[in-house]
Amino acid sequence: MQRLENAVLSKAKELLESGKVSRVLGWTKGEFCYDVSPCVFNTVDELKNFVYNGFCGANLSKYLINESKKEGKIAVFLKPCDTYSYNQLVKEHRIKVENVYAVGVECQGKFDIEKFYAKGVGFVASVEEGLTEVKVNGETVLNRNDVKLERCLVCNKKHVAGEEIVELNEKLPSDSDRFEMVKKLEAMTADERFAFWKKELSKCIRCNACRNVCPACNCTKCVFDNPNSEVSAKANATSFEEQMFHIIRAFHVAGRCTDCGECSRVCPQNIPLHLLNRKFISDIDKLYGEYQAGEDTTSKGPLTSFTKEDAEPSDAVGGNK
Amino acid sequence: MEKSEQIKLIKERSGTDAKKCMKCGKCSGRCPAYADMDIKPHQFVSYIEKGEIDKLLNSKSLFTCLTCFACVERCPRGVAPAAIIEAVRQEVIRMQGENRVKAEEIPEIVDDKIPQQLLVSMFRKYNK
Amino acid sequence: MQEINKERKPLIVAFCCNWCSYAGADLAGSSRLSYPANVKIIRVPCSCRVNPLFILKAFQRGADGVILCGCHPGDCHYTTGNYYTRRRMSLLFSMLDYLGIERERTRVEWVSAAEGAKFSNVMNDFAKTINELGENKRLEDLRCKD
Amino acid sequence: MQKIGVFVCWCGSNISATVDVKKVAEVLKAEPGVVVSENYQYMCSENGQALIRNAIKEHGLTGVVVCSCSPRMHEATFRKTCESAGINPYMVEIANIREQCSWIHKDIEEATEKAIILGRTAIAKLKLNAPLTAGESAVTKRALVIGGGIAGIQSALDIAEAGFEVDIVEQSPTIGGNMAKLDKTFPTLDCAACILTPKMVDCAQNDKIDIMTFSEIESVKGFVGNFKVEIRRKARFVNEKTCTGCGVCMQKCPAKKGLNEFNMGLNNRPAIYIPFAQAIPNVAIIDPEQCLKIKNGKCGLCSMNCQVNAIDYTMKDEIVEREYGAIVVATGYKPISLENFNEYGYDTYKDVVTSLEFERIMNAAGPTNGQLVRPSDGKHPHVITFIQCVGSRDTSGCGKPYCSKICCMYTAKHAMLLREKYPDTEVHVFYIDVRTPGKNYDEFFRRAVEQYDVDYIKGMVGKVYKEGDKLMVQGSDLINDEQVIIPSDMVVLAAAIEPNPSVRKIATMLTASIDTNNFLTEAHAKLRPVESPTAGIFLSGVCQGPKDIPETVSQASACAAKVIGLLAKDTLKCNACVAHSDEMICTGCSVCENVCPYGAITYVDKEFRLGGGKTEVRRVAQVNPAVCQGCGACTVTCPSGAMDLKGFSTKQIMAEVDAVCKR
Amino acid sequence: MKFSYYPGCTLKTKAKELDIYGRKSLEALGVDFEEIKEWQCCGAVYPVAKDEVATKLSAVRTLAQAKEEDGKLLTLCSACHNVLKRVNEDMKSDDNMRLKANNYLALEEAYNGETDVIHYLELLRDYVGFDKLKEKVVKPLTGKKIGAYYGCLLLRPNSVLAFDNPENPSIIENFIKAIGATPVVYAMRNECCGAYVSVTHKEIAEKKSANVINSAKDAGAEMLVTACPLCMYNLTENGKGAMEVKYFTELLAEALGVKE
Repeated sequence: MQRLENAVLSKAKELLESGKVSRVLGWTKGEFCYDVSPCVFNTVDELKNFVYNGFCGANLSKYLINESKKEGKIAVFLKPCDTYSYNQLVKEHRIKVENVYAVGVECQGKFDIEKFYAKGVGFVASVEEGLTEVKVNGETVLNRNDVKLERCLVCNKKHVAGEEIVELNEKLPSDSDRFEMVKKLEAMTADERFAFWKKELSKCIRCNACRNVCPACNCTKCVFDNPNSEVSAKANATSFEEQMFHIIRAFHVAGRCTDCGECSRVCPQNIPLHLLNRKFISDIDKLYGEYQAGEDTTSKGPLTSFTKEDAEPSDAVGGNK
Repeated sequence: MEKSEQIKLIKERSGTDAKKCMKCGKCSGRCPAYADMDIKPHQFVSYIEKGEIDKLLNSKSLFTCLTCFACVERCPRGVAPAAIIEAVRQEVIRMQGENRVKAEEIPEIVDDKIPQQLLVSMFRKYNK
Repeated sequence: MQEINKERKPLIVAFCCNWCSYAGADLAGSSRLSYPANVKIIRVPCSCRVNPLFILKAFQRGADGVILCGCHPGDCHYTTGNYYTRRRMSLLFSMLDYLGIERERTRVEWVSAAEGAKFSNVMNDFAKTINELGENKRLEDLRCKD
Repeated sequence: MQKIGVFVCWCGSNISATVDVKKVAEVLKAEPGVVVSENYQYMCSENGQALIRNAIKEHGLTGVVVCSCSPRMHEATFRKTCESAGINPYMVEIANIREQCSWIHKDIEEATEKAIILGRTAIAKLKLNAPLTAGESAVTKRALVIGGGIAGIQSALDIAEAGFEVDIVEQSPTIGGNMAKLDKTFPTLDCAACILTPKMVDCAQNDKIDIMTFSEIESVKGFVGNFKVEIRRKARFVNEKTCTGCGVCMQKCPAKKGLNEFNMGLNNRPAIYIPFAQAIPNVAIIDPEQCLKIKNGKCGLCSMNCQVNAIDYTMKDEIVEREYGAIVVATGYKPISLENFNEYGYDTYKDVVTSLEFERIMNAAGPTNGQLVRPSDGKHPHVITFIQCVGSRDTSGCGKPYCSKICCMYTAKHAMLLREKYPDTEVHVFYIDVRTPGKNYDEFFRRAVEQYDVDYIKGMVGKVYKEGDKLMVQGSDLINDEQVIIPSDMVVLAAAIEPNPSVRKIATMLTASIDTNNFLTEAHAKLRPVESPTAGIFLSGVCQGPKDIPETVSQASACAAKVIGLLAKDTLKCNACVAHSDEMICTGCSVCENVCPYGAITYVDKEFRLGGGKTEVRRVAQVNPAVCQGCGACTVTCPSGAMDLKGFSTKQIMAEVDAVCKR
Repeated sequence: MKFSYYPGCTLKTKAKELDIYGRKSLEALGVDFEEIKEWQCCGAVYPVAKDEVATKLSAVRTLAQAKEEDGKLLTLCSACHNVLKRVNEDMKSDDNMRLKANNYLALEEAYNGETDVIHYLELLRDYVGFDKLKEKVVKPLTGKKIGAYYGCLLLRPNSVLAFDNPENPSIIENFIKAIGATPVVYAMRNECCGAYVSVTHKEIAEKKSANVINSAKDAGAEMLVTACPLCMYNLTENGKGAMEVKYFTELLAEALGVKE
């Protein structure tokens, strides 16, 4: 995987040096190997901190909303899943495409640091990445799948945008069903579901991390911050408001959510927020035909189109009682 | 079995919706076996819809329909008369003692040119 | 407020589109077809004006059932509004169900301006369902009381 | 702080019998913001209204709540009352305590309690009302008619007659449409050309009417009263103004292999041609696919022989922009293609023809000069078999699910004309049902059977095949319970009709709704049958649904009346309860545009001050208040909440929810 | 890409010509194919009734086997083609059938209609190309007037078979042109030969076959080609030898110069 990082880095250098772009949006090193963060590089020199490894889970597409408005062209590195968010933002006119040079980058799934700890690794100093295995701190060999983010375990996304792609190995397919947990929940009784969500959602501290990271949540002013919307809430007075916040947030991104999984990745309370989005996606697929947001930049979303034969709400609600 | 139950079963087995028929008669206009039928393709659709199943169970047409699917292909309403005939035929041949061809009779009627395919399809059509 | 704050009866909020269902409710009225008084109607121009927020807000404020009525699909005064309503509410209701909230508490019905009897029947039936379910207990302890 | 007046109506005993109106007025008086609360027997009466007016003046009210019958009944009345007393008419809210309270509840206590809640809800909403003014927009006094068939011609003539200017845009080189191709018309059997061509000439001579043939709609912008339309005038390579239609060029042209469109391709025409003798404009046109000069630069005979130098081989398409107040869609129909119906042998046998081709064969000005001969060998046919419902009422996916409506009558007409003119012929008609509703229609059909001995066979044809010289028509005779095979000399297929294929593109440009069969949708099937739901767009003729000529002409005139009614106004009052977007919040994501049925939303790049002398350009949505009808679909679709609806704002509805739920 | 060649029962016995010449021609055309492993009888006739599952299972087994190979199942006999293609469609679109068949067969991997069922003629048209075929012909059958006999099974129901225009097909005519002969179009080329009633109602089959043959004769055909052993039997035996009938593969092999 070192080779991949080098290839991405040299692509970044080449683009800056040739003057094709004036800035590069990528990831920069942190204190430890796992705390990389998104960063804009303005010079070749700055690229010495450039990094591309298994911890580069962050979806860079949302940063382009502001970055693409600035002077000069910016290069951005997009993992397959990021390209869907990118397309969706382009569709919604949020990115000035003429200022962006998008480069697809190979991704074999990104890591969840918590899963290393769960595997008994106390501190992660270094990770050597292979396609199917990783070597931690030069000694412990782990199955790559065991330390992947949930979203990466079920990912079969391909690059759907980008002028070019940096890819050394073909992406390994996943045969997991991303709707497995949704189905499991649907199979529970209503009481069990209620208990599940009450437990999960009551953990919410309204830190807004999910909203801030979500590429679909890109409003200039969020309804939850707008006193005129009648739902703005300073803090959560009740747990109902948490529920409301998450339902409304999921509804606002329904049909636009690309299932990038960033909400769950960044949640400090580990609430499986993606299960709300996936419920909408699974219902949309079932009721209105399969739809993947961000697959293109022109199609109408499922909530802004209809057929005369659509299911009635009474028939649409499935699942166990 | 209740008669209504039997009709329902036959309808389900046919997989086609006889109610969609607009009685244009195109199926019978297209049928190449028309001359050899007592009950005609369009009548199968009509009788099944009216529930007059006894006439159909005794029809000679069950065994002269060629299942050539010309009626199905040309129906302007997407009804499949041949599938109704087949569904009734199954009802008949699945009854006790209704096998139309006995294996022991075969040598008499077979000439040496007859392809296996013909024998198998005949058994499938006439026997359960 | 004292004088009307008696024993708590289940409360139903009905959003009705101006052109069909609200007129249907008027017809139920002029035909003297009764339905329970705990059904309260809110007039909207079209069923597609009903934001999921309104429904959640109603539950938050103490409604025990929410029903949304609009023109029959194909008859929308604005041509297409109720088609969007149908999709939105299908997804919203399915989500509420997914969260474990009784699915019987939400409903969409298409009632035309001529269907006074249907309006009254629908409301009687829905009120019966909600009465049987009782108060929205599932949300009760979560509810903001003011 | 608003000063609100509450007015509780007894409606005689209609309300007061079940609702304690005095108590309602009393309780509501205690609501914050309410300065006066009255009750009266008939609030809608002159005295009642005076009571409201006086209270407004006396207490300086800013808003009024009337607890009475349904707003659908008297909202307009009370709005006028308030307006006359000097407050904005949209500062009125009605609490419906009759239809939705007193009339359906029996228990006085219960009904009174509900009436109070409804009153409170209206007050809660009213507190958030803002004065609204319905905008006005000027009307461009000119109409556009898209399509120059009988529908378009009739609409244009009627509009011009009322004194307004009209442009007809027709895609083919002449107006006249399908009707010009017909021989006789049912049920009177008068000749189509005799009744149509005078109207065509009227159009040409009317100085209010501008005819643009061989032209197409390129783009449509704007809204009712103010449409801007780009029209592509396709190059016809002949100067329309100078050409005299003498026809010499046609005789001289050496390339005579073009298929004659007017004769349904049954014979040929030269590369330069006039579609038919009575064409309007009576001007030649060059088919560049056929013309030797345009194809390879060699020829130029027409130009050499043109006395007025009208020919210009280098002519290019031209775009003209015009403004209109109203647009009439009259795009008409065409028979469906028969590629899915090979059982009738249309592609295989020359003597199997469509009814429209048969019209040309029977027409004295047609390819055979009106002589009935077979296309294959020019022989006179003796047995002619008609097949109806070819592709109509077909839900299998091969044809169209609807009844084409005109086929039964024209088939009866063909059969009758045949037997009349050629008594030696034998005519058979296969039919599923004969549908002849209409004045003198069934009588007409019966004449074909009773007087002209046409053989009507109930049943459909399964196969047409050739045996020797004959076309064998094999079909069902359901009445006689037999399968018949009719050896025929000619077979005529009553092909289903479908809307002109260009209509989908046009409807999209007009944001007019269209159904799955490509027929334009009317605003209301019964009460507004000639209007599209999109304001300012009107429907004339078959573009709205299958019709025969009398119906088409009626609809075309009805349509013209609607257009005249619109153009007669100098300004249009718009709906005041329209959507509007908060530009500070809008992200320009364009989701709302997708759900707007009226095309009222557009996007602009707008500069915003950020403070500190900085500015930012953002894409934001703008709603055209003249086009918006106020459904609110956009408000729910908008993720940011930037889009709201005046008169039914999110805050207002939320306040109502709150008030209704308060215990 | 390798085609899984499905001969079917009759091609191993009464219709050997269809099989042998089919294989030889494929070799001559350079098509990569191999006889599908452990094939079973297709069932000979597609069970139309919706409640029949067991009778379709042998076809499913073959289809699943083809999926394990390269996923391209090549058929010759019209009946086999009809059965396999329609059962395949059921496995794709009929939830009930798919569930029951998969439960019953308990394959290692569920079969959901992934295999492409391709008739030999479709292979010639879509994979080889009639133009290419024409180039490979060494002994063109110049001057031979041949009528194409389609029958029912290749064409209907078109919604599933999607073989050619069901009322005005052209694939066999194009094939005839490609091998250098002259196609004769006649009205009854898509009518039934009499099919299975041949055994019990011989008179009907005779009538049907005569109808086809007379129509072809009137149109000037000297010979008929077919892809179906059952049609072959009816047209020759019940047609009383009124017209020469050959399998299309035999003519193909002849034109390609690989017939003995």
